[in-house]
Amino acid sequence: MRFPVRARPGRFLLGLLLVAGPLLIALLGPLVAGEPGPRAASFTLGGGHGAGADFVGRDVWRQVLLGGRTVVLTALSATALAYAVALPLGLTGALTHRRWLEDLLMRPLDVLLAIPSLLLILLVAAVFSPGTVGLALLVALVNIPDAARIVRATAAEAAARPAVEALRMQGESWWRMAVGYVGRSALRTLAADAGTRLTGVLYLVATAAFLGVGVAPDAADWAVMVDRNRTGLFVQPWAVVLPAVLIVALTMGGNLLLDAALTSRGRRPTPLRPLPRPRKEHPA
Amino acid sequence: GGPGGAAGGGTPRRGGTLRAVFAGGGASETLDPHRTNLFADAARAKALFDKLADYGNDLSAQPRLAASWEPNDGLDRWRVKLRKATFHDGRPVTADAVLYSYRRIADPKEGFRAKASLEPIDLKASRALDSRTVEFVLKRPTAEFPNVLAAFGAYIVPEGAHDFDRKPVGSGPFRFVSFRPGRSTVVERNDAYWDGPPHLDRLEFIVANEESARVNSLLGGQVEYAHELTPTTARAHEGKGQIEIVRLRNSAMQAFAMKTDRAPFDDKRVREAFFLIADRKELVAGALSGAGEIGNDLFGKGYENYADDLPQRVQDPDKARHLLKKAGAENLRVTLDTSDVAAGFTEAAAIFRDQAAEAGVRVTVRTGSKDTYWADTLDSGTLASYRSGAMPIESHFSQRLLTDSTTNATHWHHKDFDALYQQAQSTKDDTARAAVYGRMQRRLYAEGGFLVWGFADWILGTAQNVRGVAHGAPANTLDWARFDKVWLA
Amino acid sequence: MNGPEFLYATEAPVAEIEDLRVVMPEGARGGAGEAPGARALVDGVSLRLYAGRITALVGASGSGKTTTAAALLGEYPAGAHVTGTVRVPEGPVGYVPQHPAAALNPARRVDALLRDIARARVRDLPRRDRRTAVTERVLRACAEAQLTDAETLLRRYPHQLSGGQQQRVVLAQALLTGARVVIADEPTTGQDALTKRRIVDQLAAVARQGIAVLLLSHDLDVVHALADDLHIMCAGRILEAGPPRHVRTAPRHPWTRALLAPEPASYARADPPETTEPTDTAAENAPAPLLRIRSLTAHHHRTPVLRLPDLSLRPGECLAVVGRSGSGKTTLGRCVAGLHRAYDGEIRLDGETLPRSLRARSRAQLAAVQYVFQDARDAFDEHRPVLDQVARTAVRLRAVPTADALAEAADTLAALGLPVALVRRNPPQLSGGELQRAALARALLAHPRVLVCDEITSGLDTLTRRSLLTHLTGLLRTRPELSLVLITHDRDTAALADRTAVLDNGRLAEHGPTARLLEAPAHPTTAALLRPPESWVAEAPA
Amino acid sequence: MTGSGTGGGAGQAARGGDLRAWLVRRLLLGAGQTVAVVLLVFALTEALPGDAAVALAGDQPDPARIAAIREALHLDRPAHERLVAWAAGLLHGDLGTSLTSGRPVATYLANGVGPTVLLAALTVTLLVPLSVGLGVLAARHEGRFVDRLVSSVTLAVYAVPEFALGVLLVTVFALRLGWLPPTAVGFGDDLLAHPAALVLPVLVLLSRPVCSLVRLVRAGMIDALASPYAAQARRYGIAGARVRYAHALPNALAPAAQQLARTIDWLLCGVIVVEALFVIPGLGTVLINAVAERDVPVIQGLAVVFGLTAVVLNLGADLVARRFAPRAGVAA
Ligand SMILES: Nc1ncnc2c1ncn2[C@@H]1O[C@H](COP(=O)(O)OP(=O)(O)OP(=O)(O)O)[C@@H](O)[C@H]1O
Ligand SMILES: Nc1ncnc2c1ncn2[C@@H]1O[C@H](COP(=O)(O)OP(=O)(O)OP(=O)(O)O)[C@@H](O)[C@H]1O
Ligand SMILES: [Mg+2]
Ligand SMILES: [Mg+2]
Repeated sequence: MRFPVRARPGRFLLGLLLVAGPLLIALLGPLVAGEPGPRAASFTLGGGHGAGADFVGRDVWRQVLLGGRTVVLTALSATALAYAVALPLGLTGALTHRRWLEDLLMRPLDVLLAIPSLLLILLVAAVFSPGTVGLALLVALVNIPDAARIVRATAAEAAARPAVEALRMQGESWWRMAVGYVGRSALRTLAADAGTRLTGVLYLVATAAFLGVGVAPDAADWAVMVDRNRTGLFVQPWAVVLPAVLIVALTMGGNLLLDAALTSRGRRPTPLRPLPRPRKEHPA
Repeated sequence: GGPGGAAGGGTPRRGGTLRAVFAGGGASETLDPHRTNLFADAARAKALFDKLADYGNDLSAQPRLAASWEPNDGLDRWRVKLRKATFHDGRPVTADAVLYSYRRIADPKEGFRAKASLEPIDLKASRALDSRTVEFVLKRPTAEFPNVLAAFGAYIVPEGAHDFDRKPVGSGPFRFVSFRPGRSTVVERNDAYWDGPPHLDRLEFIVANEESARVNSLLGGQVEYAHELTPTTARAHEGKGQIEIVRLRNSAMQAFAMKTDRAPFDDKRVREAFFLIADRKELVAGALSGAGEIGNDLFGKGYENYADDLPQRVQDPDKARHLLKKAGAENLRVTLDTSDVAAGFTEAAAIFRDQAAEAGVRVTVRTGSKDTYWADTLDSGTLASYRSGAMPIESHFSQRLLTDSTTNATHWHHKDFDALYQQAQSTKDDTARAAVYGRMQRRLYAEGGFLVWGFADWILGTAQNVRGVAHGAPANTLDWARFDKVWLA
Repeated sequence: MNGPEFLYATEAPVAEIEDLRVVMPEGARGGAGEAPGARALVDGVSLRLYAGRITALVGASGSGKTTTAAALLGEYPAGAHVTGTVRVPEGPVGYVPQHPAAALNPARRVDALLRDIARARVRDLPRRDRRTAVTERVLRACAEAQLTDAETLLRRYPHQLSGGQQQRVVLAQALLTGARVVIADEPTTGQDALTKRRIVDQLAAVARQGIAVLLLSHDLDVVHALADDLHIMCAGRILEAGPPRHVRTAPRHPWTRALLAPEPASYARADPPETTEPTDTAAENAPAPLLRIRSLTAHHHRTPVLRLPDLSLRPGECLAVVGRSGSGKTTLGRCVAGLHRAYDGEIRLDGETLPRSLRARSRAQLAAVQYVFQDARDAFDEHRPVLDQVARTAVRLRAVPTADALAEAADTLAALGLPVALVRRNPPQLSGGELQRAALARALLAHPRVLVCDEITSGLDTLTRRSLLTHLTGLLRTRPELSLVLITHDRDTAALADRTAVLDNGRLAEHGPTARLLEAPAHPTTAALLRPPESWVAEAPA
Repeated sequence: MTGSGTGGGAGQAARGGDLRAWLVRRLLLGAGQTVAVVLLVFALTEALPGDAAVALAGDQPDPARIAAIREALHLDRPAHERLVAWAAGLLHGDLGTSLTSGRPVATYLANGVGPTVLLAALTVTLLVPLSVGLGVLAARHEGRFVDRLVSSVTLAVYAVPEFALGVLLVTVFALRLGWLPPTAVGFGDDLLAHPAALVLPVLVLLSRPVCSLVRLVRAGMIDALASPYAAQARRYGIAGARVRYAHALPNALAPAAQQLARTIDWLLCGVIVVEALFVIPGLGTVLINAVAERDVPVIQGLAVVFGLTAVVLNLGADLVARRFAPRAGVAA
């Protein structure tokens, strides 16, 4: 038998705490960062730099303050974009009964899947040399096939339920059916996927920056910082640890918040008095 | 010359296997010494093969397989006597082998790297005078012909050799044992080596492109020698007693190359302004993590014929501003091409961008593909990150600064400069020639296209028990990666 | 058949519920946003189950039967405040849920759970014998649950079974457990008369093995045949309890009397349209049929499950489709509704071929042909209020503005006995019978011309059923364009129809005016299905 | 299905029932996809600035030399001619020869595939039980400490890039504690004989997929465990583990299977960081080098391998999805 669980007001607390720091820094950091000071030697500690100097001798703390916005914005928009395309594709795939339509939508995506995303970015970036927006598009593009497949697989079961038949019977619009019901049923899984995908996207952006795409390789961007300062990990750990911790906190916090929001609360009864769980008695 | 200062003293001990890990290479690497391209290739080639000459620590040519060389008075005919040496299969190293090797390198159907260096030689006319004497006929007087013999990749292979995958035969200090492309190459001591057999029994080259992998395998005792470490790693481990850090000074020139025939750098005042923009100390500290020396806009610090009498340039933004104003280039915007092709490039570009801002110049850093970077810098753009490994100053001139140089990245086309170069090549007297080089360098110092801001150390790590590693030899010189002199304590 | 009275007094109950109160607090989540106040779903219910006795819980739809029974399983509605005590014996409690579809795992074949249950019971056998023992037990339980052709059915996925088959699978699960208490929530809905009778026998046999059975049922015949104790529930309270004879003959409460009153002979409409024998010639003279099914062969995979030579529905007519469970009634309804595409033949509406898939149907066509799902719970979106879902039909198919649609929906639902406060909730918070009526309302809002109702009265108590059927017949009168197809197992419901089609094993066994079929069935199946209930109650083993 | 059917009926039967027809169809499409992958990769590589000659010339981009190399490698021929020649060779089972080394592409693949497959196989063997187990565990304790712990730890590990994690693990377990070798240097091809060298790489490889899989399994399991069918199984006293794994899990598997397919694909094609970090020369390294060297035949060979792998894996994942959503095929 299940135990009763009291509604936990603190359910969101951990997630909120984790997310608040990085988000505040990301949003307000650029406002308080101030002017750059003189450069120090790369990867040095102290010297007026609270968190030391980074790989080109800039103040790490200042870079951290500056580096949240791009991370949050690029990664968020790329993920959102990926889902904005993947969702209709995957849901159409799940809801259609036309094999050719499903194949038409999904099989070309499989072709993209077969090319390692980094290679794809590398190649496409080298050919078109996109900017920040282009990069977000590119990263989104790389994520679409993947997300679409997950949407399709998750939605398939819900799409075949009698509830959908009933909606069809009512002449319900495709969107209501797909998003309102099927998507709603798959929400938890999709949220889980989107939550982790966001982190993947973050580092894909950083790697792309390293390959010379989109963000400048010395940009103030947490993920780029982690990547570029890693050579100094043992001499000047802060340049890696600070941004990495912020990213970890952001990812963890965001996902825990999502979890909390989707917790199937109230599935269990709330007792006034001790819950009359059936007393189990051994046969005499 | 022998190893320039072995780490630790004591008498060499014979025996043992040394594992050396290098960057570069991959599944495509070959043991064909003429295809040598990367440091890893060069180190392997050096273990298996010999050149006629090689560079000393100051980049002067030192005889190797050549016992001696003698030019004629016109400096266009050189008689090279070979020393008595044998290939690993027992065949002697002959004049014919030398000619075969050079002709192979010069084969127009192949694109061997040393072909450009051998260009002065008229190989059709050159011939073997006897089995151990070659007479090289040159297309023009070349006083520095020994530099040609020491050129990167100009290895001597047995006559007829063309397949180096299976069992390459050379005359080098080690014999071939096994080769797995992209993984490891094993060689063993050649007891018959003409320069005295190596101390080591065996030597294994391992490829690891990731620097941290190289350091970790060294720290973990999986290799005894790790090539190409970063300054940061060096700082982390220097003097900690775990591993030995070896810094090979003056190994790589770090520069920005300005196209002297394109606006805005076609105005020498702009070039000078840029010379004055650079805060070299900050660049070395920031981009090289302090592992290097500042440069003075000239190639070859510490090398033979280097003009070290010129005053060190220091940053002077005001003067730079002034010069730019005079040149009508206020509010200048330039694009700086860089790429992750060499350590410190992107870092230096970012730092220089900020320094330029102080003088009112807006520099935009553009990061290009590292695979094609060098070819791109040759023709495109106006300002680019640049680097060069060690080579004699004369070679630097001939390869990069003459009108017909093949890799003239600064587009430095000056007939009078070419003439000076020819004059030096026709000057037999060393001091007189040095004076000509001095004039050439002064010219470059004043208005050249290379903003040479530093010279990076080449950093190696070795295990504590490795002895005999040269400390003073810039990368690519004779004593660099010279494992026949290395021994394990 | 009632147990000896002394048992009642001396033996300790196997399971009991004492003073159970299940209260939905004001504004509980999912409850109506504007819930008027705390509402007791179950209010002070006490119940004792004795070994070997069948305790029946009878009451209006929505009176709290399922909620009470679920308490024995330790399950309560989400967010409810619960007080009281519940005592059950150690070990599993057998449970036949009201909606079998939801209790069957869509991703596993139906035998998966059955075998797992059986496996727990053969632990003491030597390892090599277990497999066969498990198979044997599963097959026996299926046979007991009247699941014929078990070998093939067990290898299917739940969605490949008919409604009645699903229910029997769930019953088989309960029979397998060896539980000392079995709760059967409407175990016979969706079963034809023949099957129902056998299930009743089986439940009686189960009780004879010393198992305490709690029977929740609307089917008074079943209750009469089985109950040792009868509890009448109304609005969350037990109105009265006692031996069924007493309750039946001397009900203390007028409501009980109404509930238990014998059914009127038939709901036959006051003005039945003249019906002619559907001979081929007659059909041509008759007014053009509204719906015409011609040489229909419907398949599941490659197996044909339904063959109909010709069947038509005239405007304003009410056609009953009866047949044994699994005979293809639902398949027929789904073909008409455009939910089942795999058929050969033709379905014409007004002489025009209806597209096979409802995706290809126009709004007018969708509105014209509506289908009420057999399993109402499965066919609702559990995340949206019932009222909204019902109203959408009018919005989408008749382009009624949302506000009007909501009002119309509320009216229709109220007419079916569902107050607004109730239908503002999400489907999981409605009882089975309530949902069934909501499903009907949803279809009605399309103002259909052909309304296929698949077992819409199975979950309703006599009173509610009566009023619902009255409402339907009323509709037939007030909406001349409406014609009904009533798929049913219920003789009384079928009696309402002008004509009846009898399906037997996927074929049309008999077809004709209901009155004739009731009086003089030609086909043995017809006779078996439509025989008046008294006759089989008498036959039931005492 | 009988022939009389108007399209709809026939389609339904084929889709719902005929697994073999579906497989054949998908395999045929898969062949097409592989061709598309190869063409796409070829087009992209061709569009890359520079070619093998430029790459070979490296920091000595003497134009004459580049021209000579180009001619020697037949790079002066038009792209489509080279592609056709390569494809013609492929029909005879010849994957071509490397531009850079002149060695057959097949040897590249053969040499790279061993370590890669070994790593991938080991990782997957551990990954599946681990992530399913953790996901189920988290779902079981949804919202409680265990769930938070599992979720937080996997997420935290996920948010640390492989590189940093690898360096960290090496530092702690190899360099500080000395329990494990820091890299696979010196263990030759037979890595399996040196399991210690595989521990850290496999750990790093596991770190990210575990999280994404755990999250998906958890999400699906929460819904599945709360479902009436899981409750029904529980009621009947089926052991908790069996309810979770045999009855609830199948309903949570479809998205996880997709993710797993992606993971395997990633393991087979792109574990570049781990290969570099631990000096395990697998396919990822071959790929990166080949791209850097513009060694088109090698890239093409790899594209064939990737394309086929992806097709097979996607097919597998779709099979799982089909299997565990059996109703999906029959929608009207
Ligand atoms: N989860 C819930 N939240 C709120 N109200 C509920 C919930 N479940 C049931 N109810 C309400 O409690 C009442 C009793 O429901 P229950 O399912 O016990 O009825 P029932 O007697 O089984 O009816 P039926 O015969 O129709 O199945 C109904 O009015 C129903 O709307
Ligand atoms: N998807 C399917 N695949 C295979 N067989 C099926 C499928 N769906 C239903 N069947 C079979 O088709 C037959 C007819 O099913 P149908 O649902 O029409 O029966 P029914 O008359 O409505 O029965 P009930 O009264 O039990 O609801 C049954 O024997 C059933 O097992
Ligand atoms: Mg009920
Ligand atoms: Mg049915």
